[in-house]
Parts: sequence; structure tokens; C-alpha cells
Amino acid sequence: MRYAGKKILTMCVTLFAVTLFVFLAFHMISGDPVTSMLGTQATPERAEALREELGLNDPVLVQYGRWAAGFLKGDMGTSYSYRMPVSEMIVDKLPVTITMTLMAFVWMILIAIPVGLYAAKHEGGVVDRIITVVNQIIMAVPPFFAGILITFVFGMIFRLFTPGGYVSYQVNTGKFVGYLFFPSLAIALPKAAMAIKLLRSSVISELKLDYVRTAYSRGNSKRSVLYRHVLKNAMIPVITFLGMALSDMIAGSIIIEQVFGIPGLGRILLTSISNRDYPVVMAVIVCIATLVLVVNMIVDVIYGLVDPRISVE
Amino acid sequence: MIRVTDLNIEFFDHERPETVVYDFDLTLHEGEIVGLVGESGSGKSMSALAIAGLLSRKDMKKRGEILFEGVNLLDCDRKTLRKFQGNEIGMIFQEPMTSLNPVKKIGWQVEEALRLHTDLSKEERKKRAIEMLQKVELHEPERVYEQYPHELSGGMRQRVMIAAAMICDPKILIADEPTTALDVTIQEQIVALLKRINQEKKTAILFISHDLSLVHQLCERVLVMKGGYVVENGSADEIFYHPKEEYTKKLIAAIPKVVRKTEKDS
Amino acid sequence: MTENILEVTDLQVSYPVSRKTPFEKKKSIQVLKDISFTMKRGEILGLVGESGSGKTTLARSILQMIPYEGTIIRNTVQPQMVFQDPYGSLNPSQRIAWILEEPLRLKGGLSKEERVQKVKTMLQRVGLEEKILERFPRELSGGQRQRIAIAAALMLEPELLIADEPVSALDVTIQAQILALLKEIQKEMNLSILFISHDLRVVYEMCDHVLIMQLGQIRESGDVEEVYFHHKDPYTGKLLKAAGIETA
Amino acid sequence: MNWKKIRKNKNFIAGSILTGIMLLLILAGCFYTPYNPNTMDPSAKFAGVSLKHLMGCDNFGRDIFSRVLSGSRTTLIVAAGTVLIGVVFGILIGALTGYYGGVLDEVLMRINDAVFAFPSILLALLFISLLGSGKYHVIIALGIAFVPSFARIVRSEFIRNKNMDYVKSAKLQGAGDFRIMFVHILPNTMTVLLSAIMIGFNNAVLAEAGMSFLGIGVQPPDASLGRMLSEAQSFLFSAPMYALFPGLTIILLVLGFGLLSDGLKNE
Repeated sequence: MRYAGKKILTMCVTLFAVTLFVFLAFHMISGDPVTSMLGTQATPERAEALREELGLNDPVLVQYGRWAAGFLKGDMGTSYSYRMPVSEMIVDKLPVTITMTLMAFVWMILIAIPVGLYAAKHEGGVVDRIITVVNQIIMAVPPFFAGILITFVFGMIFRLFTPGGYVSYQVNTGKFVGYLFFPSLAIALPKAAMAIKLLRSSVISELKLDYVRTAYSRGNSKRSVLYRHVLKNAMIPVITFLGMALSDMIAGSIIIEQVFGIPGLGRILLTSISNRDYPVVMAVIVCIATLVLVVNMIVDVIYGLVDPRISVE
Repeated sequence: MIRVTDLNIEFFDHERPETVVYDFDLTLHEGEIVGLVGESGSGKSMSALAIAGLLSRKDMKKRGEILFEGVNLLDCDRKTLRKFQGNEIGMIFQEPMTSLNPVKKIGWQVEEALRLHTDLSKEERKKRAIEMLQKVELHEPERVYEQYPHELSGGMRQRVMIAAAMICDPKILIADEPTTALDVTIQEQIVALLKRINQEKKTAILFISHDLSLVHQLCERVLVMKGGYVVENGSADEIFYHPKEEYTKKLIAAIPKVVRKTEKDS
Repeated sequence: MTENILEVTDLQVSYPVSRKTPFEKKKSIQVLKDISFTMKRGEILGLVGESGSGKTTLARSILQMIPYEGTIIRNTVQPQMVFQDPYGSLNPSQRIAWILEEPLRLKGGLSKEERVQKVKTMLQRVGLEEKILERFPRELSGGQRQRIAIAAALMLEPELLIADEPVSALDVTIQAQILALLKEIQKEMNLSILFISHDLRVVYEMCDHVLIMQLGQIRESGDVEEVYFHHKDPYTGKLLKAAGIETA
Repeated sequence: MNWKKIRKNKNFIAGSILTGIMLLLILAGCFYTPYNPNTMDPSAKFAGVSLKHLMGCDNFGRDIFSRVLSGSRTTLIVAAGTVLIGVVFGILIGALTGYYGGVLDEVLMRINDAVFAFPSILLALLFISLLGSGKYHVIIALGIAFVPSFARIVRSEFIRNKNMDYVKSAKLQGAGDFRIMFVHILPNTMTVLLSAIMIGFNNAVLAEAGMSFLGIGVQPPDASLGRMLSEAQSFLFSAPMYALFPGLTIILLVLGFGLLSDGLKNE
């Protein structure tokens, strides 16, 4: 419990550092919004008055504090280009990104764990070798190319889904999830291949350790050595990887959204980057960063539960 | 009780086959402690693992016979072998640090053989495990039961290993360098513990070690191995004080003697 | 020449314990307590103790590798050290020739030819052939590696050598050879050796004087003969008995 | 390394051959491409695979083979720049923090972990939105994003090595800190580091392609595999080959480096 508390504290500190960095960086490049807001009517006095009104004359840290406090209350500022509150835009799109990433995560686990265990159990066999080779190739496929291939094969040849036929979750949740079926697969495939490789090698190297010999000496069968002794140990590095993969997939969803024409956080982020719509860019990046940090924290806590050596330190 | 005849083990690890144990013969009687001595690479551990049924690699070829209760452990099926492992034949290893599963509680590991070989209920198993932990002279066995290996010292871990190996009252205990990784005073305690178990339960012990003087303290009979062969075989005193083979003499000469220098000089 | 090469008075070493929160008081564990002894030039001093007794910490403080309180007077150039694990003490990515030349390179003042000549002489002294120079440490046996480690330690011609369990990782027959080599070199070079070991038999064979340590303190010290056959401290007796040495 | 061991190392052999062929083709592409990668030829619009156009032509009638060659070159340059920045700073940070430890280590590693926790593509996006797009900005953005992973690897190798006895003997022989770090310890991290560099190349190729695919990476007139893929996507139904070739090129590049990395690990 103490360990979990420590991890939550670390997460908060990191989150503070990240948001501060993002704020300062954008504060520096975004220049003076007053000039663009007033346009031709700008006089030094009016500009100064507006600056005072917007709090731009306060020290940077105070401005950061105000921004962060607003963020916590759900006020993320106003989009320059859409002229609407950023929070509304994000609340609308966040479920899309989260659903897609979670589906991809489930895909990854469903594929990686059985296949990885099978390959490790039958190390050196024909199936294991085929898995290894196929794996090596799949790992090399960029997710967006996997997306294009899936669009072509399943969308255009087998017509299992309509490319570009995205349905919003507000309209029809079932169809929404159905449409995300293939995009999430595209995100998951390369990660699943990496997870298979890691799980396989982790199990194989665990099987060589002394405690496995001890387990055999007590009369365990191969099966019970694998499931009752080795699996938990072998999962320790895999858990770290799964966590990293999950945060990678959150970011990777930005690209996959483009491939499948899904209007999620990625779409907003990209349009805002090209429009220099900084409040939106900042908000999206901070949101994704928070998601990633929460995922990392959860992984750390699970890690502590699985490995008794960690929590004691 | 257990009779090993003509055991040969060959490896195919490297390009050419490599024999690591040649014509190994051994008979172990009830309640006997036999020592197996040799330097690294002599084949002593390999022979011990073979007797415990723990050599099952594909790149290995085994010949000969290991007869235990009328069954040849070398070519019986795995299921029969498993019935003996942990139940009739227990084993402890050199590194108590790595020989225990790092993510499982001590209690779980100690009672594992019971879970595999008996129909005892959970509570009975726990009772037996705690009794066993007490027998190997661990303080606060209830506490140890709930602990993880990394929370114990090396000596304590080796006691846990012994408790786990002895929980089904096996007829044979194979101890592969069980004290090498420990301090001398702890080593002495572990050796005393093994002696006591041997006397109380009439467990036969095969004690593998590189330390001839330690084997001399503990064992009645000793086999000396070199390069895969048993070079000498006899009673411990005979081998220690009147070695016949050149190699045994060399081994004994290599142990520094603690004799008063005044006597040495005169 | 009976001057003391090493005088240790009231040596104290403690390690800080990591605190759980920054608000806790600073705590530390004392690992060496009131250590005082002297070592004569040209002698082999044995240092015996079990793990956790502080033998290695003592060696490190003599080598000034860790902070300590008290005084350590070293009447010598920088002592050198031979370690227990002969694999870890040789740089795995370098050839033997490089490893043996490195101390001379660091000292400077010698040409390449002079360095090579010195290396070759030293190699002969530890009983190895020249062809070994082109090999990597991983290609050598444990005994050969330990000979190289001894050679490397002697390249700078130290007067004091600290040998930390130099033969514990070796088979008994190899162990005997390395011990013989150390003794021979010690006589030849009038070297002083601080010989750290947990093995009472080996210490008896090698040393003139001995210190028995337990939990950071010296329990008993003196002439080997005296300590082994007329020990005053019960702990010494316990150690001797555990090692199966009969001194009655 | 000895030859016998290398001959047995299938990953290393396959990786070397694949990477070798790809690098040769790309190098040749620097001096000669069958067509100018940017010349449009309306008559050859969507031309199929033929001896004249090895991989066919795109929607503007540009020769895909020539564009793939020039695009892979851009990709490789970006990857090399990224890895270079990552390795140089990674070694410096990793060596200093690992060797000295203490407060410096605490602080740098906290920052490092925070950056490391971030998916590199997100970090690169952040930098691009700050700096603007373009080849050099991509290199800087990805390079910074890659520093932490190298720093971590180097640091843990340094920690492992600094407690080894050979470092202690070097100290006793009078070697200074910098000599110990870069002459004694660094060569011992090479196996691990080389393997990490190969993986770094992989990730850099994938990240660059991803960013160019999003249109915020390399800008025209520089050809880029990612940008080609994003253009090809619109014509996926009518000209699937247009998407296939750039995609395959990325796969082959990544596969080669991946195999090399595995091979080096087994060394």
C-alpha cells in the first residue's frame, strides 16, 4: 500500500513537471495573443488593458497556476479556430481514443499470451519456428501500413467493413465498436508480435533457472512447472512491456485514426497543429500525457503486486 | 535400497559427443550417508542429477540402470518417475538463493510435495509444513511460512530447502554441495541437521561435495570421482587416511594441514 | 627492515542507511568498530572472518576507497589488490597484453618496447607462456586468470598486496598451486601480503600472523600458531571446530 | 567475434544480408535513379509494374521505384541523425549518472524517466508543434525523444560494470575517472549498445514514416516513404501497388535492423 502511495506521488510530481514544461514551451512560442485578438484596432492602451484583463502581465508561474487550476475544473480555454471551449471538443473525442486503445490492448493480450506460451512450450519445434519467423516480420510492419493492408484486404476485397464508414458512439454504440474492430487490430498486431517474442524468451530463460530444477525434483509435471512456477516469474518483464505498449498504443491511435478516418483526439491534434491552435494542442497533449502516466502508474502498482521483492524496498 | 549400475551419460551439446559420466556404480542402503567427492567437471553433480531423475535434456544420452524399489528410474515413463520425485527421493542444491521460487511464499513451496503426492487437506498441509519448518530449527515457523525467499538469510533458505525436500519423508535425500555457499559456522549447523535427520528418520543421504574433509566428517562411505570416472571407493577413514589412488592422494595433499609448526620443523 | 608497513589505529567505518522519508533522522550502521593493528614489512597477515564480518570493508578502507574515521598509516606506495573472482577482476573486453600493460601506461614514462619487455618478464614469473598475451580473459581457465590477476597487481611493484579470498573460487588442486605461487613471489620480492580468507586451513598454511574478525570487530589476533593452538576467544574456537580443525 | 559463431548465428547473417542489400540499393539511388523522382509524366499515370517502371507509377505519373529509393534515403538520413543524437547524449548522460550516482543521477534519471514514459511519437509531435515541421526538426525532435532509452541502457550497464573488480583494480592502478569510464567500461557496453542502436534505427524509421504519413514530418520536395503511403491511401482501390511498395520497403528495412539486433544480442 505504501508502495502504491509512493507511485501515485511520483506520478503527480511527473505530471506537474510535464504540464509545466508544456505550458512554458507554448507560452514562449505562442507570442502575444493580444495583437491577433485586437487586429487592426490595436492601440498600445487598449492592448495593455486587455493584457491586464487576461492576466498576461502576471508572472509566468502565476499564469501557469491559473491555467492548471482551470484545467482541473474542466476549463481548458477556448479554441482559436473553432471558437468553442476546448473541453467540449475533448470530452467529445476522448471516449473514441480510449475505446480504441483498450480494444487494441485486449487484442494484444488475447493474441500474445496464448501464442507466446505455446511457442515457449514447444521451443525448437516446427510451429515455434514458424511463429518466430512470422513474428519477426509482423514486428517490422508499421501500424499504419498494417491499417492500410487491413483496409485493402478486409474492407475492399472481403467487404467486411466500409472504409471511412465511421459511426459515432453517440449515434450507435454497437456499430461504433464494430467499426473499431479492425483499427484496433491494426494497432495491436505489431505490439502483439513483440509481446509474443518477449514472453517466449522470458519463459525459456526462466525455465533454465535453478528453482525450476527444484520444482521438478518435487515431482511436478512439465505443465505444472510452467503454470504454477514459471508463469508468474516470466510475466514480470512482460508486464513492464505491456504497460509501455499500452502508452505507445494511446499515441499510436493518433496515426491509425487517420488511416481509418476516425475523428478522435488525433484528428483534433493534427488540425490544431497545422492551424497553430495552441490551446487545443496543449490540452490534447496534456490529456494524452495524463492517460499515459496513469497507465504507467497502474503498471507499476501491478508490478509490485506480482513481484514480492519490489514492494519491500 | 537404490542400486546404480553402469551409468553412462553422454552429451551432444557441442559438435562432438562428450561423455561426462562413465560406468558409474553405486549402492545406497537404508540409513547410510555416502559422499561423492570430486573437483569441478568430475561428473559428480551429473550423476546425482541422473539419480534424482532430473536429466531429461534431449541432447543427452543415458545408459545403465538406476534401480529403486524394483523400478529402473532411467527408462521408466515420466509419470512413474514423478511419483518417486519429492516423495521417495528428495533433493537439495548448492545455491539456496536461486533454488527457491522468488515469487512464491515459503509455505507454498515447503508443502508443494504434499500437494502433489498426498490427499491432505489445506489445513493439514499447513500444519505439517509448520512442523517441518520447526524440525529444521527455524525460529517462528508461522512467520517464515508467510515470508518470501528474499527475506531469509542463506542458512535459513537452505533449511527451508531441506524442510521442503523432507516433508514427504523420502527414503533418499540427495544433497548437491548443500553447504558450499554458506559460512563455516552455518555449514556446521546444516551438516549437523543432516546428520540428525539421517539418524531420526533413517533417511539415506547421498552427499556431494568438493570438500574432502567435510565429507570425511559426515559420511561413512566415499566415492572419489575424476573426469567422469569413480577412481576410488571405500570407507571414509580408509580413503582419508590411506588413499590408494594417486589422484586421491593429490586431493588430500592439496588440503592445507593444520599441524603445529614446531612439530613440523622437528 | 622490521619497520611497520601498515599501522591502523581506532578505525571506524559506518554506512548510511537509506531513509524511507527525507524527514527521518539520518541513521547509519557501523560495520567496523575500533579496529587497531599493525603489519610488519615482509609478513603475510591473515584476516579471517565469516561473511558480514567486515573483512572486505577493512581492505577497502586501507586502500582509501571508502571514507573512514581513525588513522591508517601506510609506509608504502599505493597497495594493489587481488580479488576473489578472477573473471570479474580482468576487463572482459580487453586482451591479456592490454590488461597487463595498462598499469604501466597509466604510470607513464616507459616506451612501448620497455612495457612489453616488463610484461613478458612478469608473465614468466607467474608461470605463464607468452602466447596467452593475445587471448581474452574468457578464454583462460580459472587458475590462469588468477595468475594474470596477480601479475597485473604486481606490475607497479607494490610493497603491499591485499589478496581478498584469492583462491576461494578455485578447485583444491589449483588452489594449492596459486598459494605456492603467492608464497614464492612474496619471498622473492619481500612483499607484504594482507591475506583475507574464510578458510582457516589456508590461512594457517599461508600466514605468519592472523586477525580473527566478527561483526566488525577484531576478536583475536597474534601469531598463527598461538591463535590456533591456544586461542583465548571462544569465537575462534567455534570457527576452528566448525572447520573440523582439531587443536586439542 | 569468431567466424564459427557468426556462421551459426542465423539472425545475424539474415540481418546483414538484408540490410546490406537495402543499403546498397539506397546508396546506388544517391547517384542514379531510373527517373527523376519528382518528374511527372501524365502519360504514365498509374502505369503498372513493367520493365520500364519496376514498381509502376503514381497518380502524377512519377516513377515509384525512383521515389522509393529517394524516400528511403531520406528515411535513413533521418534515422541516422536521430540515432546519432540519441546515442551521443545517451552515452554521456548514462555514463555520468551510472558512474557517479548520487544527486546528479537522481535528478537526471527522474527527468529521463518522465521523458521515457512518453511515447516517442507524442514527444515528437509536441516538438514539431513547437518548432514547425521539416526534415531537420524531425531529426531533432526524434533525437531528443530517443535520448532517454539510450541513457537508460548505458546507465544500467555502467552501474553493473562499475562495481566489478576490474574497475576497482584500474582505480588502484591509478586510472582517472574519465579513462575508467570511456576506456575501461565503455567497450564492455558495446554488445548491448550495438543491439540497442539497431533497435533505435528501427524505431526511428517507424517514427519518421509515421510522422510523414501524418504530413508533419519530411516536407515536399523531399520524397518520403510515409508521405507516399498517405498519398497512396486515396488510390488504394484503383492502384494497390502504389501503397504496397513503399510499405514493403519500410518492412524490409525494419526487418533487417531487427534481425541484426537479435543477432548481436546472441553474440
